[in-house]
Amino acid sequence: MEKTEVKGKKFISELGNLFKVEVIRHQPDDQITILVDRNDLPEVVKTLYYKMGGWLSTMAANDEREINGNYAVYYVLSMEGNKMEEGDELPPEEKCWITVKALIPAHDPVYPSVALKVPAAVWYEREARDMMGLVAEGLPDQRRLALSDDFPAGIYPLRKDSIDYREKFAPYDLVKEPDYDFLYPEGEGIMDVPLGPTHITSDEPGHFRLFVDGETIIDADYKLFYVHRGIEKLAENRLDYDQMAFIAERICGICGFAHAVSCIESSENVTGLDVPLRARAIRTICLETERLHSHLLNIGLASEFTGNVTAFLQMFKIREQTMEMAQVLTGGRKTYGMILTGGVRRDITDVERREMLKYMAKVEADFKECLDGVIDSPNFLKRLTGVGVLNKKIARDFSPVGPNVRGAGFNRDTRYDHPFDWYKNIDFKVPVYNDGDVLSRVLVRAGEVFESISIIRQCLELLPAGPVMVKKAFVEPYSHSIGYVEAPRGEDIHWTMHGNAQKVHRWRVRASTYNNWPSLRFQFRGNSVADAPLIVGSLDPCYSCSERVTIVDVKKQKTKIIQMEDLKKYAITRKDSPLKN
Amino acid sequence: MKSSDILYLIIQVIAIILISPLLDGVKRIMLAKFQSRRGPADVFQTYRDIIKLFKRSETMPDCGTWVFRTAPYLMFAIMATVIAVLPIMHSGSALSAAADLFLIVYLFALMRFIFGVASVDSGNPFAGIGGSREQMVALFVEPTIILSSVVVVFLAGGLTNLVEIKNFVSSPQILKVLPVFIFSGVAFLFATYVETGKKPFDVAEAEQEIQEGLLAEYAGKRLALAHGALILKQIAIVGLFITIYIPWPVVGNPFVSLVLFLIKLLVFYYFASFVEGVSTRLRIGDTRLAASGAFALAFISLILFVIGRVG
Amino acid sequence: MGPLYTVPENIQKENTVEKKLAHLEKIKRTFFVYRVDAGSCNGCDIEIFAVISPLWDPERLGFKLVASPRHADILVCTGSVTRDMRYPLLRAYEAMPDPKIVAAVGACGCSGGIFHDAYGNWGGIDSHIPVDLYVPGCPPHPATILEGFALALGIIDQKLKKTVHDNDNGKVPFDGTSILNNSLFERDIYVESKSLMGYIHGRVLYKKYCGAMKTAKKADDVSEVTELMKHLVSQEEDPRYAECLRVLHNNVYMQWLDRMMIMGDEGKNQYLIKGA
Amino acid sequence: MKILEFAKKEKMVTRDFPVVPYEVTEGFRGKPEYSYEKCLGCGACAVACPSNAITVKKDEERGLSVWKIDYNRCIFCGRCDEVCPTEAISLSKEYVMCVLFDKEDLTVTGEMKLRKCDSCSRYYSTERLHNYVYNKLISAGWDKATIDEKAKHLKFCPDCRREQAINNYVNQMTKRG
Amino acid sequence: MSVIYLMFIAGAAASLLLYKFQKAAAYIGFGIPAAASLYGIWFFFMNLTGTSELVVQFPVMAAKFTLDPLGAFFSLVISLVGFAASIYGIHYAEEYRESVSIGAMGFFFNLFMVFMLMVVSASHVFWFMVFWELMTLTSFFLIHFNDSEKTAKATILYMVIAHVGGAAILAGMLLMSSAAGSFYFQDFKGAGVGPVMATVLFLLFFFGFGSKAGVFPIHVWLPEAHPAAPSHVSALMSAVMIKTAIYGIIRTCMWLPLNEWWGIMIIVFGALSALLGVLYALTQHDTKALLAYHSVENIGIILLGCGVGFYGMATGNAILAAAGFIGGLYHVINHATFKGLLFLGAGSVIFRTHTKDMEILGGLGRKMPLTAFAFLIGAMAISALPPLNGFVSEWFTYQSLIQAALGSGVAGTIIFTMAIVALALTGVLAVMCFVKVYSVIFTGTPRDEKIWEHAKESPALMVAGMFVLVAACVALGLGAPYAATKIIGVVTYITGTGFNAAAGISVKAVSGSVVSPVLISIIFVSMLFVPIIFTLVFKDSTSTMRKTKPWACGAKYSSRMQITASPFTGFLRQTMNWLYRSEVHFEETNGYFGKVKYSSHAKDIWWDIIYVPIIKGFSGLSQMLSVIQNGRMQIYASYVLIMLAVFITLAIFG
Repeated sequence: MEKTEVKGKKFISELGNLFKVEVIRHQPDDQITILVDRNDLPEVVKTLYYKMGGWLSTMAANDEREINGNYAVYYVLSMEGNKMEEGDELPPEEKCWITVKALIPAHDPVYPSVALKVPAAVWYEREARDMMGLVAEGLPDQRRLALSDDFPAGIYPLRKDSIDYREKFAPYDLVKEPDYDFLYPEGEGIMDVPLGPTHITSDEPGHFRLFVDGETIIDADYKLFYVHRGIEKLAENRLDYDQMAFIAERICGICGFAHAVSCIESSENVTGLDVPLRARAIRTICLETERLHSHLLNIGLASEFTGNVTAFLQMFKIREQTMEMAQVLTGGRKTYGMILTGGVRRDITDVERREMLKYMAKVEADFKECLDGVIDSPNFLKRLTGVGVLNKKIARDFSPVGPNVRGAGFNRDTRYDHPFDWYKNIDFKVPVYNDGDVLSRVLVRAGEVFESISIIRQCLELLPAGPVMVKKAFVEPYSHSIGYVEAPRGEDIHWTMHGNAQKVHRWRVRASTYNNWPSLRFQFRGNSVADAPLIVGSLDPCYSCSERVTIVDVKKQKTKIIQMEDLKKYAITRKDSPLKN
Repeated sequence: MKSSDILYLIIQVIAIILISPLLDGVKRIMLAKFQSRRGPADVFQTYRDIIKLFKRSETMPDCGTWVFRTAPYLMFAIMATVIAVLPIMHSGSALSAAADLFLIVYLFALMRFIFGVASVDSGNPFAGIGGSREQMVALFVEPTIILSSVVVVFLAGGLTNLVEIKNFVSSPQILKVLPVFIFSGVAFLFATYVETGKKPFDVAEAEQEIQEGLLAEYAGKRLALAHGALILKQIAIVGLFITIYIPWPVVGNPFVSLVLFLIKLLVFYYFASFVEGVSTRLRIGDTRLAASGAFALAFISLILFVIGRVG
Repeated sequence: MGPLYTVPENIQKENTVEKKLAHLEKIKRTFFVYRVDAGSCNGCDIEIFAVISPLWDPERLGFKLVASPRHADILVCTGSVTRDMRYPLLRAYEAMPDPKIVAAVGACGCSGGIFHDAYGNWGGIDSHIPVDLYVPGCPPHPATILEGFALALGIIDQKLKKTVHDNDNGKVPFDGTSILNNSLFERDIYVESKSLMGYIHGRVLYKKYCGAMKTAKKADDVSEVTELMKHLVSQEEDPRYAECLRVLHNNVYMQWLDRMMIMGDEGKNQYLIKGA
Repeated sequence: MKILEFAKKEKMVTRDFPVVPYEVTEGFRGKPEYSYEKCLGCGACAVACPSNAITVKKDEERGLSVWKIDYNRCIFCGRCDEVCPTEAISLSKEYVMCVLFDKEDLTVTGEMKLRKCDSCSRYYSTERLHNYVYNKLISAGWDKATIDEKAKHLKFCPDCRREQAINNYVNQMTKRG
Repeated sequence: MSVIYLMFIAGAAASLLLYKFQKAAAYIGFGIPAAASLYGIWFFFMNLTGTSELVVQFPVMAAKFTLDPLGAFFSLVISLVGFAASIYGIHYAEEYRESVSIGAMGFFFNLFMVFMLMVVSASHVFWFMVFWELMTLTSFFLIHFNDSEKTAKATILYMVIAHVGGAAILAGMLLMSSAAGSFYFQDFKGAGVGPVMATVLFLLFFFGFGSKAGVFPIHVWLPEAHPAAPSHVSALMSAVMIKTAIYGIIRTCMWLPLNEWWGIMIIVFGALSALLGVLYALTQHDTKALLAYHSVENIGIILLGCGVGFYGMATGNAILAAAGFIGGLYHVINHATFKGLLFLGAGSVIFRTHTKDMEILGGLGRKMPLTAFAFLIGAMAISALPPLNGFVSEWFTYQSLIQAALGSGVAGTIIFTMAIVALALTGVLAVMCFVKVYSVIFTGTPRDEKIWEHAKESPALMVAGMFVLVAACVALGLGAPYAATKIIGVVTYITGTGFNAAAGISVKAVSGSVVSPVLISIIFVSMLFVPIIFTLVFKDSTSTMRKTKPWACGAKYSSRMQITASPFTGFLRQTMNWLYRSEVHFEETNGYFGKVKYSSHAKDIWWDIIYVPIIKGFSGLSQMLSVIQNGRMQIYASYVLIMLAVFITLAIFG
């Protein structure tokens, strides 16, 4: 990877005029980490967010007591411009990632809430409280977010010195399941409608409590994170970098590959590992295949939620072709099992290439015709228009991602803002619609289906030669960086801090849907109960994605001076299995 | 009352009840065709489903009272009653005291009443919403049904007995008032379609939106009966339409009449499955707009009738 | 900690194996399925959805996906049971009429899968409720899911049986022969093949290359092997394999010959196979 | 209605699946097929397996190494295939693998004789692995002395081997001075 | 007749004497009227044909009571409901044991009954007005037993409107008597008033009585006042007292030369009352206010029938008139039975739960099965569901409207047809409303567990009171042919001509259309065997029904998920917001992250449109009069007495 000039210096110097800022790290090319005082945190983030056009991409809370005796929070902002109007956007050479770090003393795990200034931070801070026991002072919403209600209070699973990863606390009796404290509206004559966790329209568990008067949704609240399984602790004993990719894939059944790429690239980014071009191209193809089947599913579901099963099944028929395509590509209907640090595990030979092109042609033709048939129905358009509107201001405040934000008139797309993998070399458009309603999102997806097909074609045509895998490089302990991928639902960010002994110290996954959830409440209001599944569906939510809170956290091995005996042991163990490649 | 009438009544109701799952089966195969798939093994799939449900054990919500328990039986019996009194096979005037237009309209109301109460009784929020929607849909279509059928009653000289109406409509006199009749017929047909709860008007039992409403809480035989009652309701309302508006061809043989009736029913289902197959469910608010269009048609038929009488 | 969940007695009584078998007999051509995602990554759920797609269409077997567990004959569960989803799962189980068949779909549903021992979940569905049908896969192919239904309904027979191999005769699958009289050469070829084309295609590549090498009369005769390889490359239909065969020859083989000091620097170029 | 026209194009796409088997593509990641004859019991697959579907356990009493794969837990990633030195486990095209009632039907077990350490006579490795490594050593193109020297190590368990190695090293060091 | 009146008066006296002994007062104070009513039922039923007279010598002047078939019919209605309300009252009065004197309640209750009976038999302007006012007054005192802030407001409103109406009636009566030159009713018929005068009189009588009946738009007091009374009194007021107004309209219109447009006007007001009554009822979640709004609706339905009757009389089509009146009068007795039943049922619920707010009720059917059953019958009857009585009268009304439409001009046809549609809509809405009422109170999950825990079945006599009316509802439905012949007798008295309304087990309309609740019941019952046979044929499972919590998508079920009154009609309110002008209040409490505050209240907009301006106009006046207005109920009562004195003076010396 050629060294480019460090981006984002401008922002740092501007920020330096206002606050005490210490630049602590430049990650390769476009990532800067700055350290600020914890009391400056809200103002710094606010300045970066609103004044300089940043969007909150993720926040990671970290237990660094073994490194420097403190906890730390990292707010990762994607600097791309406010984008509220046409042209209100940073030039490509200025777009970058800025990570704001603040240390929080271990004896006083409290920091001022950023969410009051930047609402987008609300879920992150709730989660930090759940998982790490870091309290955001002044945060209006102090309810539990990620942990289940029957999880004992006062135990913060991600602290290094808390529970063993296999610890399973006794559950409650079925009838005594603890009640979640929903934001019940004040007033009479309001009925609760539960949507989920096992609703027929959503194939994943999430519980939406709609507060309705007749058909109208007055307000909504939701309890998600039903699928929080605590993968993080798993990795402590079991997973190494090679295995992480597989658990990353299983963050989500649909955009698993995006997670895997994001996860692996976050570790590749920190060392600047030069992944072979062919591997990058294959990653791109797989990502787009994933986007194809995901979008086809979602457009189909929009029809199903409005009762048009025929259109849904026809769309599904097309989707099956993309699944077969994935099967040709990766050997399974999900784009799983493809990626390891340093490249990809499977190559694309000419047989597969030709097969793919055949499928592409059919999918494109069929989709064009089928979409025509779906959009043709005036009732369908009526059901979708003006429903679940994402207000532009709310969108700016909550940093949503993906088709959700692109349907609201913002051209945010990681592929376009921060090109990764092979996207630099490829020609594509970012479809943007301005109404913010369900229809806009459907149209954005429809547009992206065509773009994806074109991207895959370009990749297949320009597929570079060379190997698909290179050897891993050595990772500097406690270095950290982010991996970013535009999943079908929007940007996936993985923040990784590496431990010593070539294992991960902390892995913070922020799935795309995670950023879309908090603003959903405002999209619900005023719509009819009948539209609720449609609105939820139009986010193309990935419950498991966001709920996993996949902070895989590999317990670092203790640093010690390597004894001669250990060295030998290492030598012997290597010799022990000379046949293991 | 002639004993043959009673016999015909029984044959008629049993035959229609036994054949009704077939219509559902036909619809399912049709839908499968639109969806490029094979669909059920044969047209008898719905029979198998229902028989199996009868054999299943049951669960129910703990807040349900006797209303919830008996509702499927009652709803089924009410709709069977409506089907029984429709003058299809029997046309004896002795039964006409039970085949009154308003009586049938209010039997539908009785069905709705039980449906609504049982919905709320189930304690299920979706059933509650479904119960409420059922009433709202009736509110939208009832004016049309009453107005358009009353116009036919006017044509028939003020008699509200279906037998008399049928006799009038099948007589040549109808040709003189054909425009009125057609307008009111189209309005009634539309209202019929809405009332059957087929897509795009299946707001009260929508599977996705409100999880089939009331049906969600039934299991086993009660589910079978409740489901059957809803199918019978469709047949009853379509049957009412057929009786009033399409009595032709008039044949003397009651069995031929029954077969003709079933064929007309099948034709309706055939075309309905086209609509069902490709349409997007309307929001209940839009249902109202659609229904007011039907009411306008019915009103036009009334105006035509008045003008025709004056002129 | 006691058992996670005890099936209530009245449910247990109605769910004996005999009753379940009788139930399976009854639902042979009509079965209603309710689906519970007890904490999966939704891969399995999407594949269950895919089963409903026109390509597989289980309705021909009598399948119907229902909106309420009270209608269901088969409860299809996916996912390792997370702490939060435990309650809905049990509610669905209890709301379902007896007797009931429970199918666990996917690795997580069968046994907890990759997440089996993490603190936030309880492992497979059978950690809580008795499971009757296991559909493995991560996610299972729609064909597998459909096969599971067919198996439960008695349309096809179970193919897998518990297998135990215990007749160890100590024989090993390697006879000690090697192309260059050094098995490390094969190892290097294998490593390079995998790096070039991944493990699946890499193995094919390796076999192609080694198979060709084995036909060589003298494996360390560079001109013969080069001719052989040139022929192989020209015969190869797939340009990608051709390219990688060249790389193997140019990089690994030539290096080995270098190392074995069979070939001097001069004239090395003439033995490189150039790309088309 | 346009959607019906689209539907008309392909009237019926349903596969006749349980009757007619489904053809999977080349390179399908199906059931990992275990070949007992090829297996060495080296445990590379168990180490690589992200989901612990493959386990290798020592049964000291019977003197056996028990290799076991549980398809219930397998995520079909193919890591075992990738790391197996002898292709003893490789992904097949098999997708028919559901079982009814007994999940044990989804397991495959291979029991291999264990070899005792020449020094401490504790079980440490399978006979097969030992033989295999020995064969490889022979074919590695070394001279007889080197082979013998290296083969000596094979007969000891890792603990003893380490001890010997350290002793050797220390001896060498002290010898050198 | 005198026996009955005397029994009531004796009852009043006895309970007044027993005012210190609460329990005895309850048994005597309500027992005697029960006996009197029971006797009255038999007596008035026997006197449905023919006329009898009773003259009572009072100090100033003799009171003459004439019981003609019309009066006897209404007396029968009064006695019927009175009987049920009385035996119900014996136990129900216990509710008031702590707060008020049951003796006093019994006293007023007896007087209320007797004054109502006297109103429908008085045949002299003076006595009619006196008893009319006394009836109002006693009902006013009865309302006052539920003393609360809201009651005070309601009673004032009630008194004001009653007196505006009373004044109109009085004016009409006086004009009429001056035209006829006599104060006796029998001289009024054919008094030869001119068309203008007739119109004035008609309007005075229609709106005068209409104010009592609660005809739109003078209905606003009704939903305020009726719920305020103790439930058995509400039953009487809503089921019976407002019928005296119908009696008044029929009685007075019989005197006047009728114009067909008056009939149409009554139809229009009837249709409006029916529709608006039920529409406003739907938005209520106070059980009794809701029932009171339904009285507006049913008065509308009665007026639809009577309107056709007047139209027929005006056009000289006596058969049509008979067709209309049979619908109207049949509905009078039907409404009396089911509305009485519903109020008693609502009272029974209040008795055990001490709340009128439906929102916090639910699931009571499991605790009070008999009340629930009785209420269900009432609910089905008022929703005009076959085979119960409400259906029969509405069927007659439909038939008469069809005949009227066929027999009138262009505008008439359209108006009558629209009236049919309005009636059908009313039916749909009534079903919706009573699905709501019954199910929200008696089924599902209780919103308030505590109330539910403490509820139990009401005492025997209360249940008995309800079941008397249940029996009446069923009898009037299934026995329709018999009842119809009886009512046609009364109708014949009004119109001069009748028709044969019964044919075997069926009732028959003028057009010849027949309907038979009995036949349909027989078919229905036999059809019930179909599902039962299916169940038996396919029966396979022997396991019993297993109960679990309602399925809330897997989430923990909470009683907040039970649909209640407001959400049930939420969509209706939003659809018809032009009618309700709901005051919606929505507020975010804590920016993005807090709870919201929400409330939505539907309003009776006619209050704003019609009354608020008037009240504003008079507010200046009342400022001046504030000297004599000290807000005490007793003072208002004394005003009424003074007004009565004025009437008496007028009558004697005028």
